[in-house]
Amino acid sequence: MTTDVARRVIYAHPSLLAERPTHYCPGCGHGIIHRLIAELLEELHLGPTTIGVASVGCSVFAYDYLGIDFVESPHGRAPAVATGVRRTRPDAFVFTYQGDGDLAAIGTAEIIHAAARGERLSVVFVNNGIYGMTGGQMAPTTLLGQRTTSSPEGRDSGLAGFPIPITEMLALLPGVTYAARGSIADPSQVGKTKTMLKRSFEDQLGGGGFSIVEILSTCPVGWGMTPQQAMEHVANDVVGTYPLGVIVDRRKVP
Amino acid sequence: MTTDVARRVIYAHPSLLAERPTHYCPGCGHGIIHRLIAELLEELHLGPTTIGVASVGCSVFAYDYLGIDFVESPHGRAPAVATGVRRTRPDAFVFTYQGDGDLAAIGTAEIIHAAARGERLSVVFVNNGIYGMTGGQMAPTTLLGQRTTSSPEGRDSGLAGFPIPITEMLALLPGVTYAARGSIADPSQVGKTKTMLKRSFEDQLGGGGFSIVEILSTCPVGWGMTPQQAMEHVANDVVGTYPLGVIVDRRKVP
Amino acid sequence: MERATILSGFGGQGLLFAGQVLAQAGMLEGKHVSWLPSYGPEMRSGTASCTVIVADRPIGSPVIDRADLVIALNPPSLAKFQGLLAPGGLLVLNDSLIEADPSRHDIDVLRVPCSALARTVGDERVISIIALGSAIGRLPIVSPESIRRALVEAAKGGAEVVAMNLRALEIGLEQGAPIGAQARS
Amino acid sequence: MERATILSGFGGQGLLFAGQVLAQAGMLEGKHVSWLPSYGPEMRSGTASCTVIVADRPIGSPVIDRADLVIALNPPSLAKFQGLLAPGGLLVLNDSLIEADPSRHDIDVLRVPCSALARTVGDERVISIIALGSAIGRLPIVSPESIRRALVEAAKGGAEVVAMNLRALEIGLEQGAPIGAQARS
Amino acid sequence: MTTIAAAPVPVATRPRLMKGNEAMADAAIEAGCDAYFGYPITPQAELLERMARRMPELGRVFVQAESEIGAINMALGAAATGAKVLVSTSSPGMSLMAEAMSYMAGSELPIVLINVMRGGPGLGSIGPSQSDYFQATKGHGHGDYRVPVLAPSSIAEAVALVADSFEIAARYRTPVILLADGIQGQAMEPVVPTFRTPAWDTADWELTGASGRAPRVVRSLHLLPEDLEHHNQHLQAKYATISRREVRWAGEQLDDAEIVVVAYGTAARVARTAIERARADGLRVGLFRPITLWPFPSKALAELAPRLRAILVVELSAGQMIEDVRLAVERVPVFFHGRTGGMVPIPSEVVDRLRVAWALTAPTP
Amino acid sequence: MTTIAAAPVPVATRPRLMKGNEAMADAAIEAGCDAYFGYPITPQAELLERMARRMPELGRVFVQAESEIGAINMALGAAATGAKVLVSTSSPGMSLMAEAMSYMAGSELPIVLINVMRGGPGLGSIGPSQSDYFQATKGHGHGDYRVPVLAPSSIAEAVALVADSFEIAARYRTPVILLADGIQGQAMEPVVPTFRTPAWDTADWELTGASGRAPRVVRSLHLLPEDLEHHNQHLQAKYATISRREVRWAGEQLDDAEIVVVAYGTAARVARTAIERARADGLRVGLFRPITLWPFPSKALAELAPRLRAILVVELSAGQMIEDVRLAVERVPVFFHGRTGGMVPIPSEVVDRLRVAWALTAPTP
Amino acid sequence: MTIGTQVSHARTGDTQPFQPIEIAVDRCKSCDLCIAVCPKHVLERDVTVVNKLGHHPIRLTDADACTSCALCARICPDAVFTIYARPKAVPV
Amino acid sequence: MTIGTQVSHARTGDTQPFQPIEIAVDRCKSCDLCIAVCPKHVLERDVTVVNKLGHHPIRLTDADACTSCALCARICPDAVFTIYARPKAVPV
Ligand SMILES: Cc1ncc(C[n+]2csc(CCOP(=O)(O)OP(=O)(O)O)c2C)c(N)n1
Ligand SMILES: Cc1ncc(C[n+]2csc(CCOP(=O)(O)OP(=O)(O)O)c2C)c(N)n1
Ligand code: SF4
Ligand code: SF4
Ligand code: SF4
Ligand code: SF4
Ligand code: SF4
Ligand code: SF4
Ligand SMILES: [Mg+2]
Ligand SMILES: [Mg+2]
Repeated sequence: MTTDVARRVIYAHPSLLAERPTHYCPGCGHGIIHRLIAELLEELHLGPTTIGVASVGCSVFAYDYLGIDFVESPHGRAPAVATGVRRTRPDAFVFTYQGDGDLAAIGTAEIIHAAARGERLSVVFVNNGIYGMTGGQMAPTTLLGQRTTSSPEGRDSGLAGFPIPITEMLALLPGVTYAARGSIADPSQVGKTKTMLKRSFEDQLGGGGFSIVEILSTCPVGWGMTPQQAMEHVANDVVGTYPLGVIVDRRKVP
Repeated sequence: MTTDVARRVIYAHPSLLAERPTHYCPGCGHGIIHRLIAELLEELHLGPTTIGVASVGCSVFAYDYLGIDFVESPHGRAPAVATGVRRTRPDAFVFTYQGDGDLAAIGTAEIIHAAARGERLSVVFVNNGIYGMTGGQMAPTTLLGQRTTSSPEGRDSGLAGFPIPITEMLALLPGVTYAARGSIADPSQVGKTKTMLKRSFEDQLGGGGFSIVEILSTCPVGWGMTPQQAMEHVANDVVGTYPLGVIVDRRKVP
Repeated sequence: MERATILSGFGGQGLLFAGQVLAQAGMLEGKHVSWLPSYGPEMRSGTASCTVIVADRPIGSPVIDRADLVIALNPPSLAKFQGLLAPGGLLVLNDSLIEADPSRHDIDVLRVPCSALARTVGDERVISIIALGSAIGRLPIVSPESIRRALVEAAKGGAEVVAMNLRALEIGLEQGAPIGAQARS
Repeated sequence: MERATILSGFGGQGLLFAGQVLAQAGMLEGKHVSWLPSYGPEMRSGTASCTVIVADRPIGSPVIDRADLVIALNPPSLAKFQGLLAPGGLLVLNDSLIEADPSRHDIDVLRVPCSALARTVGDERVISIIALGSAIGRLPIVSPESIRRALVEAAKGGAEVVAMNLRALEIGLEQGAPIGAQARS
Repeated sequence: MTTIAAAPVPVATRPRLMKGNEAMADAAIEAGCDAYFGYPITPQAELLERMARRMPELGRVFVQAESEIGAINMALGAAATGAKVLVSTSSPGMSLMAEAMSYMAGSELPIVLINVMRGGPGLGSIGPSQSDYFQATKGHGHGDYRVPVLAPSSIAEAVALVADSFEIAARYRTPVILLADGIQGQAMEPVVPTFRTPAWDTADWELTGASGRAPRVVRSLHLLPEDLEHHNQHLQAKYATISRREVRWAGEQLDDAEIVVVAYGTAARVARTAIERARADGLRVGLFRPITLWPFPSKALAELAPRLRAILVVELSAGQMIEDVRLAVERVPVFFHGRTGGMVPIPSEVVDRLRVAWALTAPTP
Repeated sequence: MTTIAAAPVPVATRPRLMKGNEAMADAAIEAGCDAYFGYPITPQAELLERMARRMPELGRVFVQAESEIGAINMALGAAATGAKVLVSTSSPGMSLMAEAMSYMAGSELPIVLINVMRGGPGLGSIGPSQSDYFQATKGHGHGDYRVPVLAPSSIAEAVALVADSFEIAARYRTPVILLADGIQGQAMEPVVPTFRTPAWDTADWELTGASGRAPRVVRSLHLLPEDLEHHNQHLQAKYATISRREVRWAGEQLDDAEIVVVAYGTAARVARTAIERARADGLRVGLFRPITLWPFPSKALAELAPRLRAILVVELSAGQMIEDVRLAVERVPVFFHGRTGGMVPIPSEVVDRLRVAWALTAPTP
Repeated sequence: MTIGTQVSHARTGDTQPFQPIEIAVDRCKSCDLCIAVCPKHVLERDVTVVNKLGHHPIRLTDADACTSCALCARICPDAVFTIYARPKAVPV
Repeated sequence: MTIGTQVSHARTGDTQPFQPIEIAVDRCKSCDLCIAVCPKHVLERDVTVVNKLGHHPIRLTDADACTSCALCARICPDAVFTIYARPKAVPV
């Protein structure tokens, strides 16, 4: 016989994550990343002071799942929207949640200039190498040779150029205090990514500058893979183009 | 007594440069750079095959001074316009002429993605650290501490961020075959810059990819300096933030 | 004559394809047709539906306010679409997933254990073809033969997939066939 | 009463400032005023002009089709604006740069060697104030005293600059004063 | 580039069941489209995807741009070289193209832009809509310019209008908008694939490199207001010509109609069904379907108006085209029925409105 | 943030000669503007420059964005926190803001946007213009939305309308456009600097962090068409309210007028001079000056119309507001005079048109 | 076969054996990621159930073998799991 | 003082001394950059002339001292200069 006292919770549903089904496809990485954010906001007690900035992509509905204030941005403009929020709410914790199409294509100017200004923001950059929401078209981050609905023969650098290492580019800017790349390919990577996010969030709380965590995620539907195949693809292939690790760390002693 | 035969021309007005006054302010670097382009197009016999892409800035009128075909772009979009030209005129020589406000502010996404695609283009990037045409406002390239009409107390990184090393950022992209930074601060620098431009133009002719030459230029009026002071400012101060030299060179053996 | 069909259920049940087959079959018979899906990302893991119109003359509205045939493969679809059926219209229900009875009584109801039958064919995605077959067996908006031809023409997969779909179609047609006919087969 | 003035010449000749001084002077006299520059980058090394209206009642159009006073500091300005002068209006010409005679004969013409006089003051940029002074000396749209006050209020530089401008103004007023008055001074 | 117009030639004998988006893509290809630029957005994505597959196969230009702004500006550059350019998008992307459209109108560049409209404002919904009518026909970009706007009401018509759009674009050196909606993009209908070469002649102004001729400049800047006004007068004269020559509309059952539904695109399809039902009930009603939204068929409608008891405007919007209808007619009561945000009027609603209008405007005995 | 409206208090006793751009900047500051976002463009740059100097001094927010798109989206973010936000631009920049304006209308965010119009289309000229009327009043962004548009005709009025714009923005949770032109931006006129606190209450919906209350979401996405239509109905009801309550216009010499000039902004100023001259010649003419362009003062104009021989619309455009005039009135001939591309009609031209209209509409004896 | 509603596979109760995990089956989408990471191979699809989303949710096959390592919870995109520590036998 | 029109300071001609540079004075904007780079200090503003642009154009003060080094031409933003090589004395 066991008593209630003994029933210690090792992993509980994060209180800031809604207890209802998401619209994400089975195995989609967004779910994992939402969960990490919810866990961290809870751990850092940020629920009541956070203003999230949603972008346009499958994750636009983040506001339906995370129990915090949220503002929605036009496609790609989340860093500009977040700048407006940041400047008028200096005490809030502000983060953007952006896909790779959103951040690295249409939103290139906005992310680069938010970083150049050193806006005190945390950017959660979910790179699944594809436009998930619109049906799996090529993104600027799509791997060479990868087939998508708009690169049916595989991405050809002669026609469509090369995958863009946007986080490395951002890291050149002095306003960026922390830039790192993690993945969600397995539980241990999920844990490391969480640490990166935590550093980003804490840097903002400590008065740092712009920080970004790029997360190599999956889009099983867009990739035409099972969720598990997608995870393996990240672990084996995607990291070849986008190496994991800290890209720049200019934080005041962490 | 001298004969006509003896009257050898050492420096002649470039045939592709109009013989009429420009609208540029006295001592403005755009004039020098226009001249270099005219010289090079002439030397490389490109007059009949060139399509220039003008941007919005003081230099929008380049098409009034250079005797070649030209298309005008909306502010910042010259690299996209040039992409359209490039793709539909594979045999033409195509270059953009862009100011720093145009290229490094509103046009950030377009320049980065033209570079990421490795579009076969030559980009002449005239960095005078200011919005000349609109009356001397701060540009993303403006030096820290520099006074402009929109940073009257000098650019403060806390409010307006840091100067953006856009050419270094572009150099990270594999589609970029050549990226270099020159200046026009004195006749010798003008000569070196011309060499850089020549490499860029020749790379395009030789089937290379995207190349960019950033030219540290002057805006005496916007800087509130005499033309000569402006030249000295480039030579002494601007190069501290923007070091001269080749940033990346991926050309097939030059 | 203009006949409107709604096919509805979970995403991934092959409904949109089944609808295309129906439209294609109509076209093969020289009829005017239109096929209109509910579209968008939210459909992926949610519900999906499409409307197919087969008519003798140019089709007006591709959006309908009354249907002659509704195929509902899951409970939400039943709830959502039964109201659109014209009196006397046919409702095909996936008996494997829908326990509830339709609230309408002025219609013809055909219960088919589509999911279960699909598993006998070996692939859950043929469920919609089974349902379509059943519906056509009962209400021949187009002839079974046209559906067979359309299935072959519209198919994207290899010969096996086509064969599997044809098998599913036959199973469906049988389900829909009037009791007498069924007995005869 | 509504009086419109056009000041025109090369950019960098201080024309826009002189126009502001005139408007400010009008305002100091309790009048309605408006000041409208030709604006834009092309003005920098090209020609510049502004229109100043001083009136007893609310001003209608800030854009004018007839002027009471035109100050032209270079040949293109003469060519461009003399046609706008109302009959009997005053045309002030910079004699240092303009050799041609105006084509109009129904107007009052005052030739002042503004550039040369400006050099005697020591700064070419006071040329417009000299011209304005001359004009006001001849046609007192506002009183010379108001111009003096306005010059002090509108000035952006230090005391020296103000003093220099005041000096230029007096030189101008003298040029514009009727012959008799001039003799008296 | 120059091509002489040729009569349409079917490239297949049997109709094909085609999705609107794909049919429009194919139509552009058959019309000789040289270059396509786009950016993914629902409910237009299949058009881009079709082009992604087919254009490279044909050795033609396909670029998925970094954004709608990138796409439309690539189109500007390509159009400046005389290429036959297609761009497609949906409402939010359309908004981003406003500046470049104004530039292209000012620079007199031909280009065909398809907007597969969805519900707005903002991110809105992805459902079908006609709420970008104002945008397409007026006010999209800044400045005094107009753009011919064609609105198909079936996929077969969309296919035909793609080629027509190219022809109008080149004839008048102007951007042309083909205004479709989500239903037209997503639905499938039978189409007979047809090869149709539109007339296209850009030799006089296209940029090729200034070889053997004076340099050419494609521009919209005319810094001197006098010059810009002069240019604007030229544009306005051109727009007047287009307004005279390019008006298109279709009528159904107008002969004895006492009430006319004015509707375009999908709304016209719904109206057709409603009109049939209303006629079955004895109401003498007809359909007036503008095909060009600009130039709006004002004259034709005005000529019809005196015979009418009433007009019923039906739109997938809160009421936009109704302004052009009201500008066209006088003294006829104009009723309105609209659904917004991705909702589509159903025939029975329209029948109801027709009945109300019929009753309210009954001639006093 | 919440502020209670207070009566205007002059902050200086003597008028100051102020450039329109700077006066509007100061007016916003006096109205308590919390944050300004902009991007340089002629003829609006001095507004941004004034804000660049003054806002940081006051500890308020000034950001020169990387583009107009950046600026308007920063404004969106700031507005979502309940801040009183000003953005300014000129025509080409305005075009780039179309998407975000549609988002803000959909998300119901208050913000004041000043467009100091210049000649178009395209890069056009930098001369004054009114050719963005269509854009401001209809069709700028996608979707069914409307934005109140206020048009001053003097710098002093511009100053007053800045505060009013903030008030309207907050009262209806809507973007508001203040439509000026290059002359109004560049000219100097006397202004008595006035401190005026507009009513502003965003407490119910502003984002602060979800402390002690349920989370809030500022959004424009309503994926289900049913939801979006519902939201659109709410918006349309709001627009109907604004149309009833916020109409503004001014009349001059209307009492005995037989011809009325309808003009706003700078065109109205020109018209005033022309009317004076025409009256001196014995023509009984007056001025009807819309101050709100949307909602357009249709009712007032319609009431006036039966007494009129004719209407003369004067615009710095090829004819845009004239559509709203024609929608408002029936049976009155509407004449038009416009200049474009940075050109401004001069009074004598308008007098000539008035004479023509007077002659053409002379009552038959 | 039933359409599942929220079912916890591991309710605590005086009389029941210890259940180390709770699964919110209504949210499960059968992505199988948890199956792949479970070191004890004690998770599987419950093909007898179709939940509201149309999926066969996951179930724990062997509560005793589960080590409460929570790897399943760390990978699950739908935050389906709650994990409890295996209690030390507590003397009553 | 005159408003200058296009004046060449260095016309060749049988009877004139050699002029190493030609200056298109109408385009000169008095930016003085050429003055600063001229190693021989033989360029100056001609304050007796105001050209069409309103500037005092540059003139060569000493044709003999000029070395035709063309540094002035390489820096001039207005492409005002044409430079000629100093001829070797050619016997006739
Ligand atoms: C202006 C505009 N253009 C295009 C779209 C269509 N669109 C919606 S989401 C999306 C991209 C999604 O890709 P990504 O940012 O990588 O997010 P993911 O769905 O892959 O997570 C696009 C292009 C839009 N909504 N707005
Ligand atoms: C969309 C748009 N925004 C703003 C402007 C105004 N504008 C004209 S030129 C310019 C920037 C000029 O700066 P830069 O590119 O550095 O060129 P420079 O004049 O310094 O050579 C701006 C902002 C415009 N024309 N269009
Ligand atoms: S489409 Fe891709 S990114 Fe979007 S929810 Fe599905 S799996 Fe996730
Ligand atoms: S403003 Fe500056 S960049 Fe523009 S022409 Fe003058 S000096 Fe050159
Ligand atoms: S807690 Fe560990 S052992 Fe238990 S089911 Fe989850 S992954 Fe398997
Ligand atoms: S990982 Fe989560 S959603 Fe996926 S099968 Fe396991 S429990 Fe279900
Ligand atoms: S060529 Fe050389 S020496 Fe002669 S003027 Fe020019 S810079 Fe001076
Ligand atoms: S550098 Fe050229 S423009 Fe400048 S002063 Fe010398 S000649 Fe004149
Ligand atoms: Mg993605
Ligand atoms: Mg610059």
